[in-house]
Amino acid sequence: MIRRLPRNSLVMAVIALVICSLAPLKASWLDFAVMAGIFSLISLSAGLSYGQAGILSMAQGAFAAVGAYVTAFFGTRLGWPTLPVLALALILPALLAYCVARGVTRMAPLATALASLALANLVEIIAKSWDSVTGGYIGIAGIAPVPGFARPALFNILVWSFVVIAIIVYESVMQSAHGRALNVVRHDRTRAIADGVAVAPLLSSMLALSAAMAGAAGWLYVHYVTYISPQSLDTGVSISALLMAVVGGASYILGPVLGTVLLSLLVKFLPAAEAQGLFYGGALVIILVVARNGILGGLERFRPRSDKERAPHVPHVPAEARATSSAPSQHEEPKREAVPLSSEPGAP
Amino acid sequence: MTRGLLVRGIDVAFGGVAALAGAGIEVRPGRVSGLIGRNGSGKSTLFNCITGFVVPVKGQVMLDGVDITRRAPHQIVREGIARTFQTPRVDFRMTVREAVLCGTYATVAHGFIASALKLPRARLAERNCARATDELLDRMGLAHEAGRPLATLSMGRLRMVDVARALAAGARYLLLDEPAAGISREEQVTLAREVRKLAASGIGVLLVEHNFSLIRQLCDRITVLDGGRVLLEGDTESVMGDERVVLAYLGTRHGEEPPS
Amino acid sequence: MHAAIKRTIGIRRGAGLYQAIASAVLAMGTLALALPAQADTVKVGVLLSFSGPAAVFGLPERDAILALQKEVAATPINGHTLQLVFFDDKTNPTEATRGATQLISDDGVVAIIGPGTGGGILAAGPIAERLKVPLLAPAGTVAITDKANSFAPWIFRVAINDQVGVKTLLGGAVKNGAKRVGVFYQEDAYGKFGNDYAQKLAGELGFEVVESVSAPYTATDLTADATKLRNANVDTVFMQVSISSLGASFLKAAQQVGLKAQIYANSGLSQKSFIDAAGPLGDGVHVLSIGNLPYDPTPPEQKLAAILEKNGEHPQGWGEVVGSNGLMAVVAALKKINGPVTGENMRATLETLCGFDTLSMGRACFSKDLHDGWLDDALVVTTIHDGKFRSH
Amino acid sequence: MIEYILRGLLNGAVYALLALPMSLLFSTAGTIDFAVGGYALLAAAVASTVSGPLGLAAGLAAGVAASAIMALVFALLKRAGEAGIRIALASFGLSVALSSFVLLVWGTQPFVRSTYSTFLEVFGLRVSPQGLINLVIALVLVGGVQLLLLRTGLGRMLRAAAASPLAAELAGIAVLPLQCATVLAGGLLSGVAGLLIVYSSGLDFTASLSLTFIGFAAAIVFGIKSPIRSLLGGFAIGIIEALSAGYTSGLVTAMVPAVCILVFLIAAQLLAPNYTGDRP
Repeated sequence: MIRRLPRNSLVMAVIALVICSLAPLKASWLDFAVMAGIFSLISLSAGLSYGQAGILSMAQGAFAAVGAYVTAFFGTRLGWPTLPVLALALILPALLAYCVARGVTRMAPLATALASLALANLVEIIAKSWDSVTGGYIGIAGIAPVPGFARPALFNILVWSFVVIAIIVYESVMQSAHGRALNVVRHDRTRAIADGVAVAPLLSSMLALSAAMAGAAGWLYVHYVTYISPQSLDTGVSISALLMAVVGGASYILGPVLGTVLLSLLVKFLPAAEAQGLFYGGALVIILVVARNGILGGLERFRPRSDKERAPHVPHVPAEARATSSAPSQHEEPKREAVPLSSEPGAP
Repeated sequence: MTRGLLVRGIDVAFGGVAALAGAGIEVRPGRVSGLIGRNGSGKSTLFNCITGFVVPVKGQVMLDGVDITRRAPHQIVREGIARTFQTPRVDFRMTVREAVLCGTYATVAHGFIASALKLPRARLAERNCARATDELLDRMGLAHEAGRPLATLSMGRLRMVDVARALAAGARYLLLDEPAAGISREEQVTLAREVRKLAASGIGVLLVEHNFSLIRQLCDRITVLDGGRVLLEGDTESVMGDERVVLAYLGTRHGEEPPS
Repeated sequence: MHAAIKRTIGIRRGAGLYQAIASAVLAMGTLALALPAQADTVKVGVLLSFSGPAAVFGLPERDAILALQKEVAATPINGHTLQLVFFDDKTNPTEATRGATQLISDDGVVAIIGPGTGGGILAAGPIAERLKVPLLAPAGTVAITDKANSFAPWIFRVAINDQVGVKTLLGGAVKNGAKRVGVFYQEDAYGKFGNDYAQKLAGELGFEVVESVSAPYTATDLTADATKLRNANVDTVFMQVSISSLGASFLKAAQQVGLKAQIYANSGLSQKSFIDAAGPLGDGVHVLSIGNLPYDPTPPEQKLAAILEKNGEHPQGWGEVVGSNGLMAVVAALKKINGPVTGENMRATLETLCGFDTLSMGRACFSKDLHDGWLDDALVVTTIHDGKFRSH
Repeated sequence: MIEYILRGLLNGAVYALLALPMSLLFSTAGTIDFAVGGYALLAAAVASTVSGPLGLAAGLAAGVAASAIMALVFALLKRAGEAGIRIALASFGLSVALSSFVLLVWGTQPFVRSTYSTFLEVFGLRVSPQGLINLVIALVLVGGVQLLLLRTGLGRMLRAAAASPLAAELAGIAVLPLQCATVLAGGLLSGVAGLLIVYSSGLDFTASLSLTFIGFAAAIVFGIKSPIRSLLGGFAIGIIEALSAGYTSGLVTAMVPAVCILVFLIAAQLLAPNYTGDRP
């Protein structure tokens, strides 16, 4: 189901402009905006890998951590200049993701989630034990800010321009031949193969792209917080990235960004101390039950739709995850009766 | 270099059960080859061997002199062998144009990164795919239905879209999987006309079909499968008249002994 | 403004939510009517871990500060009305930076007691340096006052440096004849430091580390670790652990596998919850403690214990002590500052505080190049007898 | 060497009880319940405040009550035709809420009961009776669930629902109530696991997610198919953890569950022949 995607990049650019102009008014708003931007990138990467490629990855936090540690080690310890370090922070997580994905793409969604969770655990344990490189439990402190973007207001602009670039790349992939092929793969792998799609490399490339996005978030995180330790970007970050994407609407390009801002606000204004988890957990359950396709999915239902507009997006589980027998079982009947016998006069 | 799709000596077994034994077929460019046989005779298994979904134990699939037996299915499509599905496997909310556009993926050479960064070669490929799709839609008479969701189409039109999608993949050899099943009389006529036009344009067609009138109209040569073996292979007239074919299809009259 | 007041009241541990919301509403009402304060109001942030693993000592620290605020800071100090603003860093470095930024930039605090963990302090340090507000850190992690960090001048330690703690404890063990020492440590920054530093001290103090085993917070069974130490026939076990349940289950495993050795535990376990968890197994275990608030309090500690009891809190352990150290340091600094209080002059004054009165053992002293306020005279090696830490 | 294996076995019994609800729910409803650790924690907290047998019953009741919330959420989401991921994420929300509730009400003190001080000599090894009790309880429960699945009518319906929910629905089996019952059964089983942990090593409010992960690892090691596999998986994780704790550094122990999951998943996936599901 190829949706003519409204110009998400334009919408995102406008939102980014508003954020960058309003945030500097108050220091804590600025801090909130920077953090929301960084975590939007991670939840965007979850939206890309799960929402579009159907790969349920719980390792987005780990990819961000790899990006962060690479920046901390090469940037601070070895003193490399900023741009090569940024390139490395994008490429290394992408390579790690590509290799893992090739072993995982044919698994059922929940099995992929477990495998990625295990990978995230391994990354965390390596970060704790490889003292010479990652600084072990203490981590690495005193990471210099990005030259020229030391002031938080400027850094905020850098963060949100990264988010806009990520959306532009995300959108151009989804509108390209590979994006169309991906939609076919998510609907029915066999059909995609018949169109000449190499399924495993395509899905792995999508996870690699999402890992690069998470790596960029790691690069930004470590330059802002100037400190990285195994706890900073742990499995909790991966799970909340997925939550933010799913709550916002995983299959919509802007869903994850909306989800991130909403959940961050929720965390900021919930009463602190012991009861915080109770409210946060409760709110998550309620949102997940109420907004079935995420908030954007919910909104779509109220938007007036012309005949050619798509029906509300039904989250697709790739065909082979459902098809138990190898017989070409037709996936469950689409809502409309497959082929109306009489071909009624169609729309223009 | 022998032009054509030559499939010879194919043995396939599923857990001890011999699905195919020494089966084979030839598809020449510009010709229509028929493949008939009762259900369970191994037609679809042979079909899957050619398209790479099943790897035969023994035997060879040669495409214009190149051995593609062990190739992955998506590579075989890119080599020029495209197929249609008997029960259409499509997302019914796609429009006709989008469905055919998906087929053009097989002609796309640029990588994932080029698409992500919208590099010039990616943009060029996009334009080419769009142009090829529109040309195909005109050629196949689907242009006026281009914007309609597939769900609003009849089975016959869906089949035509499937053929168009296969051609969009740059098919030199077209494998049709029971295209006439469940479509109306007039739609069979249009189907026959289109297939004849395709063959005339140099495309080799392999037609797997139960509908004898269509087989008789379209096919230059026919291969008959029975129990995983090639019962008979020859030009249409001789095969159609052959007593064994009638027998294999219709079985013996009550009480008569089948010839040895 | 509203958020700050609501956090000022803070939610006491164990109290129902209704009480908290009711008191918040009440406070807003009264404050609105109160006359604008004549003396200048000085805001100080309290950035500790009220949730997550470090809540085990974050909550007692907060309770001590809340109780003390009523006693020590009820009336203006040298013309400054002290107002505390709380923020939960959830044992997470990212939240610690967010808290530091908000407390300093939005709430305008001139000092922060916290963050609660070594990682949080290293994360918030650069912000304290950039926004020029000192951090009074209740943590033992050595790295936080390491001169190599550019933000070191802005960090004041109100607990005991881990190195001082380990040296005091193992010194005591050697005096009692410890020769072959086995180390059991938890897998985090605190645990790993203890293991590495014990190896360094071995030569200096004349003992030998023959074996060291570690376990994650979540380990449910430590018999394998205890067996390993028994097989290395150690005569003393040094426990570098701060999670009570982990410490208690090690004692249980040691008894189970028949590990006969003197046990010396670092100050992380000098908590009431460790004694409750260990039960009879705890008898004879030596535990290093910052003072001995719950059982043999020294005179200043008795005052702290009284204040806590008055507020319905029964003393837990070193959490309350280091919490009170933080607040007492702030109070001492305010006494010396006349006129408006800023982050810079708060930092400068803190460096001049020496021998100021505190509610904990030992003499507290900060100076330009020594930001570790409390040293080994604030420590005591206690021994557990029938469910109590005994100082002598 | 044998000592470590035996300790790992006793320890693994508790892991098996955590793995059982995981494999039951995964096979019948195709989703993961992150809150299993939370039920065990709540059961432990309640049981440690009320003393005596009443405490045990109250603890189990608390565990089941917590899983009832999850069952309700499960039913709401399943009726809305939901893929497994949203249910798994909702269970994660519940797990966070449960551990925060325990922190709010019981504070940070650990839940542990001092057990037997006498020890049994089992072929020359000092073993605490609690370990044996854990083993016996685990064997009884796993055996019971196995029998229930294989021998009873309810068991057949459960397996039918697991094989193909659509077919079971058509065959008149009320699939949704069955799946909710599985969630409740999960609450009970993890409640028992929580109680056993209180009497063996104790736990505190931070334990809920880590217990869930250990349950995953044990459920995954030998595949999700039957209760017996969860038991064996629990033993395997227990033994590997004990051996690695005995012979290597603690960090390796922490890696054990993660490595098991990765190795098993990728191996199972490599063994699966290619293109079985894809043939048109």
